[in-house]
Amino acid sequence: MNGGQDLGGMHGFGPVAPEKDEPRFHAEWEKRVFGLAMAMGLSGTWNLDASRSAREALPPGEYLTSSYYAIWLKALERQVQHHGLVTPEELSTCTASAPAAPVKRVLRGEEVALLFARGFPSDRPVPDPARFSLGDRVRARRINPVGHTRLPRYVRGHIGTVEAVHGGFVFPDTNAQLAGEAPQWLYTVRFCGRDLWGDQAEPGHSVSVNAFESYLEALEPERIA
Amino acid sequence: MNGGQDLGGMHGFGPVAPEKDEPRFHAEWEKRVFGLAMAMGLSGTWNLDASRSAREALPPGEYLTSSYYAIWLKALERQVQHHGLVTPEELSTCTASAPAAPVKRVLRGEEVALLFARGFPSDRPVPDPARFSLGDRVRARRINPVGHTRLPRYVRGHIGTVEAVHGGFVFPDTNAQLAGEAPQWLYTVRFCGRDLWGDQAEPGHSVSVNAFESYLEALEPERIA
Amino acid sequence: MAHHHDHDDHPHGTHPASELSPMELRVRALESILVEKGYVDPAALDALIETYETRVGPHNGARVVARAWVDPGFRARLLADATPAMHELGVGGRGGEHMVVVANTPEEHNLVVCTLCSCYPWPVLGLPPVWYKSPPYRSRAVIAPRAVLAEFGLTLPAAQRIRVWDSTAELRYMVLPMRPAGTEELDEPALAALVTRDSMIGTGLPLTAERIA
Amino acid sequence: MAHHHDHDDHPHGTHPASELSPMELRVRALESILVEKGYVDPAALDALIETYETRVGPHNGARVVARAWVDPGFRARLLADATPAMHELGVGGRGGEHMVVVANTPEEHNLVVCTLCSCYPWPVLGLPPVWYKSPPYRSRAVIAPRAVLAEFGLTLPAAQRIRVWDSTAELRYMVLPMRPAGTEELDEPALAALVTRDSMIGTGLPLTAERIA
Repeated sequence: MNGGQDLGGMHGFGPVAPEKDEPRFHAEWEKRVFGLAMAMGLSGTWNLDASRSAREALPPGEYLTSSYYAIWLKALERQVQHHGLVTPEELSTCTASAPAAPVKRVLRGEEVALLFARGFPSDRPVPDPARFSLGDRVRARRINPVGHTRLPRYVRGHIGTVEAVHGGFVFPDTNAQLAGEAPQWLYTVRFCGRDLWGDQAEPGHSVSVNAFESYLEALEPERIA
Repeated sequence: MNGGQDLGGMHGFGPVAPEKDEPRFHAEWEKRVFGLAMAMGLSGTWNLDASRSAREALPPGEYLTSSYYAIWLKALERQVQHHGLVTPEELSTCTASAPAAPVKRVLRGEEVALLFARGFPSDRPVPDPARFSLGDRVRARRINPVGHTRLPRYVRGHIGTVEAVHGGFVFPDTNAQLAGEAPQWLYTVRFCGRDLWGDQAEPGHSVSVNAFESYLEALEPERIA
Repeated sequence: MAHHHDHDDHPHGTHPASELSPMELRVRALESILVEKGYVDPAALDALIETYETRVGPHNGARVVARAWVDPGFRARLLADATPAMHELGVGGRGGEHMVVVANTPEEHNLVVCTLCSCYPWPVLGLPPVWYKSPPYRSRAVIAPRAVLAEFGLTLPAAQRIRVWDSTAELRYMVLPMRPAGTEELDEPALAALVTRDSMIGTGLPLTAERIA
Repeated sequence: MAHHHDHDDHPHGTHPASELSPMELRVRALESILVEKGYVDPAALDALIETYETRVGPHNGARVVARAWVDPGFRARLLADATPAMHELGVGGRGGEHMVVVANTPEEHNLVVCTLCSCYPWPVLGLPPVWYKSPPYRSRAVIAPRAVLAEFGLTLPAAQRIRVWDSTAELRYMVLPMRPAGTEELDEPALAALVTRDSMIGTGLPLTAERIA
């Protein structure tokens, strides 16, 4: 979605402000939100793409004025309610009153070390051969889905070069809607900075994104008639 | 600038919410801000484009969470300080303490009716002939100026048709920086909705923008090699 | 910007008359400094507010539309060059220096927006409503105009195309809606009473003769 | 999101220990409901927090970099297929399932960003700093990378190109910085001590041997 999260190329946020000796968390509640989001993410009720989608679905003004873990919290509160795990009344009264809904799994403390050391790979076999090859010139499609997507606005419509073919990966656009992993070939596509941003852009840089196959189209002359 | 003001095509703001029997102003202070901004705009210290630029220069999160006249107020506060008309101390103490700076004119009450009935045309002669003609296919340039511009992001890089040639007009990009009116030919360029937004877009609509000549380029095949 | 008033201003009612909101205080401070330093004439301020609060409004545009409905010559002049045509009716001024009128037809419906700020034909329609200036409308009028119109209760035939006009320069747009059926008997003032503000932005249609009767 | 904590959370100090902030209360409520309903095992919560607060961090990435500096075979494997190469050093896991390592050269400097959220190689670098997740960095790393690097005090030669890597899928990037001059005598642990977190994101360079000595 073209939401507050799609920040590439925007102006007006001021300089980057690194914090000296920054702690891992800035408040106790940030730790708890982090842990709760990770634990609930393993309950099998939703997936990582759905969580990203829930975060970016905050109204843009709210997204841009909320701290990072505040965004996580607001999204998690929405998700547990949306999936019927927690009722609005429970959240407002701070008390569990409705019966628990079934979840596919509950992450146990003793599983954490092994599961997180192993990770959760998202590569998947794709039966069809890759449509694009190393060195191909491709155009990022002009899509504007209202749902989750991982093709940022700033590359849409632009022409780049395939510089890596990575194999099949879970497709976030469907997975975020819990509509299936529908794996696709994943590419790295490199764009020239001047092509993306115009002749007034900083010289001498390029930007590479990871793009799923359906985000790309073969180069055909644009309809000019 | 690619700021919070460039809203065309964004998602996530929710439905339009018309207000029944909406008053012209929602609070007394809104009237005063409106009047102050209009009066100061005629002081000759800045111009309309500069005021738009000051409003959109608010950090995007602040822009998107401020009400309309709150944006006007914040921009006006910045402008009077930036131009040395009011000091930060005066604003914080709510008291005029520094000597007044010269302004080119002060709008008098008795002038308002006539001046505003006549308006402030922004058409200007342009010596050179228009580069584009009715029916020409043109591409909106991929520019990303950090300063004020009136070419919205959503048309950049897209191909449209010149459907009107309007004559010369003050060029906002330079005028906003008080760098001269530098008038340019102004066109109306029409874009097909599907071209702008992709095949999943609503069918059967087009979008026309008013574009200055330097926003447009003649159609040449894109560099594909 | 927020379309509901949230952070910076307090709607009527939250502050009793005897207590000023932080925004009222902030604006009063600025006003008093600007007046005291001689940059602003209080009489000009009053005249500006009075003009735009009470004088200009969609009744001006409605007169223009009604005239175009009854006078084919005027209609032709209006569509060819709107600014002088409107001057014939005494309509014009700040924010309407360069008017463009776009006519609805059975094949094509027009919709006006300003995605970058709030450009709007002040002398023709008055100051714009909050929704016109707010992100939900500005963001979606250009990408999902049918969905936006549906939120106004307006569902167009699928075959009727939509032309969206994004006011990105100093041209200002007014939509000339189609004259409702069954209004052959009405005179010009009665016709003007059918013309709503939204019908001149493109987010509505004129009232029908039955609605007004 | 705000890079300074503004609306929703209260930094240390504004609330004495005996008084909980609204955010602490809100999070406690959610946690207690989720635990009470059996969705969350408190031991899992503790283990997760402990893992990411104390175990993973840029020291892991630094070991990888130092090994690549001293072992050409490892360097070749790392650049060809980073995930199994890192596993040789016991580095990997959640957020590092699909690693890509990009090597700086005198001709080309690499910079990693996630414009859409906060993708970052957790098991290699730990959780990302706030600036990495914040609009100023995410918006400008792709459009004005030299200006961003200047804000980190890093001015590259004009002839050195910049390659920006926007982490838009599940691949995670680590920059392999160039080994600083004058470090021929240092052993692997001493080299690792030169490798800063920012040098593995691309917003910095490794410390020089003098800086550490």
